[in-house]
Amino acid sequence: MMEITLNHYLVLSTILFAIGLVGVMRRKNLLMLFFATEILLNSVNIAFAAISHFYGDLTGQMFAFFVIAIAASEVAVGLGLLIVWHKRHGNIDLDTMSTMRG
Amino acid sequence: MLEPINVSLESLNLMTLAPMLIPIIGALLIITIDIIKGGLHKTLYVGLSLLFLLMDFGALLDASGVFAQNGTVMGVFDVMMIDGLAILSQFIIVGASMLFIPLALTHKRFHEFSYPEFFALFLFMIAGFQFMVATDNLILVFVGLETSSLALYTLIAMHNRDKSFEAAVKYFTMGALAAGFYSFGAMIFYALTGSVEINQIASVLTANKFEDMGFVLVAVVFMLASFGFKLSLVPFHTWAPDVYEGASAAMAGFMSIVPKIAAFIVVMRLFEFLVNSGVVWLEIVIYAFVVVTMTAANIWALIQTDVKRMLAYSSVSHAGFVMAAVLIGTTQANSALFLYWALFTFTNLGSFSMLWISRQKHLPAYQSSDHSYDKFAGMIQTAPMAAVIMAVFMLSLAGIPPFALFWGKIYMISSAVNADYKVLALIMALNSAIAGYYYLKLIVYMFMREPIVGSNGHVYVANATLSLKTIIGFAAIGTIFALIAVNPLLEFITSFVHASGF
Amino acid sequence: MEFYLYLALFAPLAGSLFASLFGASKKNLIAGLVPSLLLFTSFVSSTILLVHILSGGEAVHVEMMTWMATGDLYIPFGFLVDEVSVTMMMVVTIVSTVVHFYSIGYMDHDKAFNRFFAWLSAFVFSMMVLVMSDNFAGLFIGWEGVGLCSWALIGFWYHKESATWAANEAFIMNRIADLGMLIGIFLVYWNTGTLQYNEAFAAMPSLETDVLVWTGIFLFIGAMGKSAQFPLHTWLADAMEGPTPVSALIHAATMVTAGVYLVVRANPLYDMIPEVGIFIASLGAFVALFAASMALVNRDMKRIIAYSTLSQLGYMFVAAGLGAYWVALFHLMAHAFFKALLFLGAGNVMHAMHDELDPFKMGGLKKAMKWTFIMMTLASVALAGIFPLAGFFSKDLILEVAFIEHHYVIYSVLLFTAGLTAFYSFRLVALIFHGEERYKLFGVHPHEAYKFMLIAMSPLLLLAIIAGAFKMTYFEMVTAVLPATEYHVHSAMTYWIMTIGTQLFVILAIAYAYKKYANSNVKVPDGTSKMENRLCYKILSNQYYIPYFYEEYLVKPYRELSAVFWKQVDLKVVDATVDGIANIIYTTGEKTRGMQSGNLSTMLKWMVVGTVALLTLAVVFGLAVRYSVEINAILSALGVK
Amino acid sequence: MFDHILSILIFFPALAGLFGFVIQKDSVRAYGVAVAAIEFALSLWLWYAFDANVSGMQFMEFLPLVPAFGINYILGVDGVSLFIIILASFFTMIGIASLSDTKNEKNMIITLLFLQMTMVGVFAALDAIVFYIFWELSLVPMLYIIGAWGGPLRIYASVKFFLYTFAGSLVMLVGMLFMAYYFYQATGTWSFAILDWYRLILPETFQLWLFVAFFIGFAIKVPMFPFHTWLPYAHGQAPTIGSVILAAILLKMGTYAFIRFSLPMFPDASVFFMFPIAVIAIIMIIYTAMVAYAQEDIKQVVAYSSISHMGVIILGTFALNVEGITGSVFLMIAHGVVSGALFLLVGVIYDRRHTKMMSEFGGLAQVMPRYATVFGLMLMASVGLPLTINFVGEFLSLLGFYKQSHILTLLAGVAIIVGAIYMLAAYKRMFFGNVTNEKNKNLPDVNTREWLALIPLAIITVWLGVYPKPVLEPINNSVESIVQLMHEKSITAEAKERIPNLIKDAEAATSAQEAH
Repeated sequence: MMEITLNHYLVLSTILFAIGLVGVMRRKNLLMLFFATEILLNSVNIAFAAISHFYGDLTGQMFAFFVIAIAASEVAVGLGLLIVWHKRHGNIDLDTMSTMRG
Repeated sequence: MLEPINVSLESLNLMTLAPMLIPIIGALLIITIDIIKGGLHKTLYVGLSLLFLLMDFGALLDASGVFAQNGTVMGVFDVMMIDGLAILSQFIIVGASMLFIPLALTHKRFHEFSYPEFFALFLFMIAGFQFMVATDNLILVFVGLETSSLALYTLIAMHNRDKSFEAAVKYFTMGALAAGFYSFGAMIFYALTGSVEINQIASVLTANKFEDMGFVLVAVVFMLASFGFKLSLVPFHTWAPDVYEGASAAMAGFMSIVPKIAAFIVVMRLFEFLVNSGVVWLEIVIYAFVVVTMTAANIWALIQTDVKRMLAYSSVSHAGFVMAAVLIGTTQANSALFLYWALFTFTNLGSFSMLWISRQKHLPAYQSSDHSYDKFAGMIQTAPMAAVIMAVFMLSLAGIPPFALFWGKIYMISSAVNADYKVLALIMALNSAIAGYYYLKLIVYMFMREPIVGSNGHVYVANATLSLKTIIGFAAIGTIFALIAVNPLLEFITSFVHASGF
Repeated sequence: MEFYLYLALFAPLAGSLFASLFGASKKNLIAGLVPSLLLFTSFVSSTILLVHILSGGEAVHVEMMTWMATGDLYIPFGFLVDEVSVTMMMVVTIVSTVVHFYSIGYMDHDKAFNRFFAWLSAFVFSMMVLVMSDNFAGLFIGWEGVGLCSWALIGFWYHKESATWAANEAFIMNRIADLGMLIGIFLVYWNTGTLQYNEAFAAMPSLETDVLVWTGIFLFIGAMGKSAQFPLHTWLADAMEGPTPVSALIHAATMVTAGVYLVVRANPLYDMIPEVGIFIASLGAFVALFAASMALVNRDMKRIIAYSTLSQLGYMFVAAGLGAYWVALFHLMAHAFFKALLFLGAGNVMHAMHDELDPFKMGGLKKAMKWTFIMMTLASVALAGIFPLAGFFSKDLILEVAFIEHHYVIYSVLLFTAGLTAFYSFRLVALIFHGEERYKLFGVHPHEAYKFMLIAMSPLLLLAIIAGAFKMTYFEMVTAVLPATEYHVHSAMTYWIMTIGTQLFVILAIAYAYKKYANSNVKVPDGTSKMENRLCYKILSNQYYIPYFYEEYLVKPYRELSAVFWKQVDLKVVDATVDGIANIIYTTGEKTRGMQSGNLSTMLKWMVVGTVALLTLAVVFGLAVRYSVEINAILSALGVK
Repeated sequence: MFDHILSILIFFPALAGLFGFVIQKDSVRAYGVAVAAIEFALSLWLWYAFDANVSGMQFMEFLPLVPAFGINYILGVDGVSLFIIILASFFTMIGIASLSDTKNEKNMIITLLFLQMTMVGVFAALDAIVFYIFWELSLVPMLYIIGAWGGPLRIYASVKFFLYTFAGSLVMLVGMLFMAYYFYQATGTWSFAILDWYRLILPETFQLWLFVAFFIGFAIKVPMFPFHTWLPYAHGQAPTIGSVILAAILLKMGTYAFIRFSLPMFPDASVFFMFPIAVIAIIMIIYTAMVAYAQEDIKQVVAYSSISHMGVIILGTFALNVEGITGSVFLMIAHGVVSGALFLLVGVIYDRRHTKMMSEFGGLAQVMPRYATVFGLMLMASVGLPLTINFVGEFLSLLGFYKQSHILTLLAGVAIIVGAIYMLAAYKRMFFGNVTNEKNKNLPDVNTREWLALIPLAIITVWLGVYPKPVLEPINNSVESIVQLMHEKSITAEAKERIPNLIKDAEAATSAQEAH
């Protein structure tokens, strides 16, 4: 069986990041968009953990913890905004948010 | 088994945390007061915020004294780094905040200021920015960045208009993406060097002579994208006009100054060593960013019909202009950045405040937006004093001497000249000429058009109270008599920047 | 003597200023009298100076004050009364005094009487500056000053389109020549370091011939304009739109001879460059013939006299060009007297005929205007050069000069022109004073001019008759400064044949003119007669189509080109480029503002696109760096490096 | 007190302008006239106290502004700037005195006083940045004057004026910064002081680039072809007072700056660019004169004539010898007086008829003889008739340039022809002929207020034409020192040859005299 090396983790992380990016670009639903950004951050977490292990250094894991914490608070704020928007407009469609332009 | 942690309090150097802790304590205090007794008047919170900011400023003065004596101070496991850049930028951050906070004391009632949370969040945000600039550690930068950003999204949304929510959502979403980019970029740096501290990253990279140039560049790209968003560099600027328009004018003015200076510091720390160690690619890319951001934003500002949106684009353009300092990377350029931004603070905050005091609750029929150009037609006849002050701000933004920004401009262009960026210097100069047009447009409206029938001067100062007027007067004096302040400011800044090794 | 110099110079200015005080008010006799009297004072002063010079006194040279001084340049207001300038002063003051007094009568009914005298005296002042200055710059002051006054006086009746047009034409054409003059002055300055006549001329012998030739040419271009030499001659005939006294003073006696004066004054220069002299003489001869030919068929009394003036100026230039400066000056003086007389006589006729100018519409006026008739006839005789009147001595002398200097072509041309001169002069006299009284058809009742006008003219009459007698006195005086070449035909035989032959030729021409025009068959031409339809008549009466040519090929193109420059070039190219740059910037903004669609999705896409673009660049660059060795190898294999 | 006469001259009107805000609307004109008169008196005192025999700077003042960056407040005048300062205060005075009734008179007068500050400042500044400050600042009041009191296209005209000049001067600013940088490299200290810069000898390539940078700024201000198109709009739309000041003073900033900066700082580049610039000057002279001839609006005629005359000034400046430069400085003053007067005269008729189209007039000499006379005098001065002020300058300028090139001077000399053409044509259209337009039948002639402005101008026109010495002498002395400096600084052989060495000449002259 093939050994799982750091590169595998990094590739996985990159793929997840790419998925997240595509999601960010494609999703018209605000909630789905938030999910996509979460994927972005978590892909980075995987990589951090792996690299941290690779170096035998805790910094990466610390970073990952902080990312998790920040992702959580981001979701809090994001959902708050989402709820207000939904209350006011009855939808969470991105295309409705374009009163300001030019 | 892990070794027992044995750290002396001395070596922690907790004093380095003081400037950040003060606003945090203030925020907590405000929340506590609100919990104990709700419904208190906003003046209390304004007063408290101002007080804590003042204390913060005092702490900074103290820190600057220490720095002037001992040079850079590290603290808290060497995570905190109080060097000249940190101190100078914190001065700007805290100073601009002190100018901003009294703007809450408007004549008209606005939703957000009735919440004590507004002030608490504001102070948290300031602390976040302060962390961002006072560290070398990418983790702490990230934490500071997100703390401040999340608070800022909320503050924008608290303005409680449809446009504000739209702005907040846009800002937030793009901010989340930018956070993703940031962390990804940091991850690559970590992967390459095994460290998240910029100076260590630098030394490792220099030691191996940029072996993995491709990966370094990828990391740089993600960092660029992330800070490009924060600094509103084209094409990552798209949020800026919309968010400025959605936010209250005062908040927009604040946003054009404080978050950007914080981001600039990080960019300076992160990119300048790369540019200086001969990463030609980065030099070219930043060059392109500078030119495109300045020019494109100017061009878009030309066609705006709303003053606030115009000022938004103009802020983008100014950011591009200042970005040149990162490219040039000399001590003079870095000093120019601070000088420019300090002077910009007065001018830009002043001009946004002028919009703020003319904010109406309800739009009259002839006006297409809150601050459309038409609104200011013939202002010289109905509100001459306000018109003159506004004109001074506009002239300053356009770089007409002897007003504030002129000095920043010549010092910046001069630094380009001295570093042999001849073409860049010319582009910077000519962009000022393009910019002249849209600033002039407002002056034309104010001074040369007839007022719209039925409007009297009151509309321009409808929102004004003594404290707002004071702030504007302060900004105006700063703008007009900048000449006097330039020399001490320049000497102070240059010595600090030089001592920080930039 | 300095006092008299200043008096002679500034009395006219005082007169002018005095008259201009009344400039905008109603006619006031005093505004005419005072300048006239002041001019008389000037005349007396000039006479005193003349006597002083004649009696062997030194030339009077004063330096009033500095005008311009910078660098090495030093130009004072300096005045010099020597033999040459005193001659000119005499001519100017005599003629102008006469004209002033005459004008009191002539302009009697004109509303702008006061203005007229202001300008007329101003003219005299400018002319005095011109002739008395001791340096080229002072000369130029006078030069332009007379131009200005000429402009104002030609356009005196400014409500007439033709008058103002002629005034502008005169001014502009003179300006063209003045440019030449200015360049000439520059040449003098940069090569001799000074503009003072004596110093400059003293320095000239050491200069290269090239420089001298150019200086001579450019100064002469200046002279050509003022003296209306071909091709700058058209303004003189058109200048006849001005009041007749103006024509007499400016366009016959004084201003137009300034060119001759300049050449005479610059005689040390022209002596060194005989090739230019020959050109001047040839041009002079050509103009003499050319102008006379146009006078043959012209139907405008004043224009005929103007062409005659032009022709005589040609004679003067022949003399000056051939080095006979004193002869030129002598003819200048004599010509001034009889030509002014002729003009003033014409003025009387015009008054009598209510400004009718066509001699064909007159005829038989000798009864009504006996004195005028006598004066004009005598003036014409003098002009024709018949012994013993002034013209004989001065004009025949020029013929002799040409002969003696072996310029036989010039001599023949001048001789032929002398015949033409006699013919057209007496054609005019005959048409006006003899034959049927054709004016009756037009219901005019002619009358003689005021007596004092006739009296005012009388000095000129006298001088026209006797001026020749002073030839030798004059020669002795003026050759103190001018080359003293006496012109004597070597054999007495040739001399007598020439003289008598010339006289006979001229008399024949007069007789022919009388025969043709003094009879009762003369009709007012109506454009149908055979003669009028001849090609040569048409060419002559249209002045060789030169004014037409100027109008069509210079004036119109200039006007059109100006319009093109403004509307097409300035507005549509230069300005449009500037606005275009602004517009490009602006439209770029308009076109690209779509980027800011306001849609969050698009915004996010921009961010991602930006990042991906940067990534691509980074990867390309990274690969390039990593494989730089290989890439270089491939490139060198491909022969790129 | 008079140690600081220049500072007083600069800031007195501005301070007075600030106080002017509190003055009641109807009385503000008297206040303005009084302030301007005091200022004029002060400037005359400056002339009186000025030592004409000293060629260097006088009344120097020094105050550090941003010493860290070498920017200092340095003032001083020499013969070149002295008279333009006097002219500026003079025109402000008669401008305010003869101001016809305008709306918002108070704003106008205060703006004029501020404008005066900037004008005096530009000509008194001896520090490049201080110069630049006033140079840019002068745009603002002018922008307001044109934009607020102008004709129908006023906004377009004023914005165009502002942006065009602004763009040009920014390039100039970059040039200044480069210059300061080179100075820093050479000496190790920052300095923007013009007199310091004079001491710096630059390699030729640097000179060329810097010359171009400065040139763009100056050329737009002058304005030189092809950067001139803002001027007809500005003049066409500006109110009378705006045009007067613009033509009389503001345009002179450009030509003055050539003499103050370009020539002494870049002597070799000046020689290098002499012929191209002369060609441009000739285009200005002939081409704009032709365009002027095609105009239908009398004010545009005068506006284009300004450009044409500026061409002669430029030509004289680039003669690079004492005669030419002295002539061009004198012509600046002369053109200021004459074109200022012509614009005032156009204003006179505009006030009466509210049109400037020449086709509307004709035969005005009959109804307004006095007006026609003054106009005629100024016209003749503009055409450059001897014994008027313009001639002295024009003559010396052309004379000077003749030393450098014969054929180009011949072409430039066409100025005296084409100038006559458009001016006489315009005069003919307006004043000659019969009164055909009913509206012109009863026009009142020049009134007292207008005389007040016109008579002094007429007197100056003739006085300085006949006796230019009091002005010419100080100019000459200063110009001689500039030329000598240029000669000594120049490095190329061509420049050494083109720019005369006055000292050697003087020695040669004295030895020649002794030989006699």
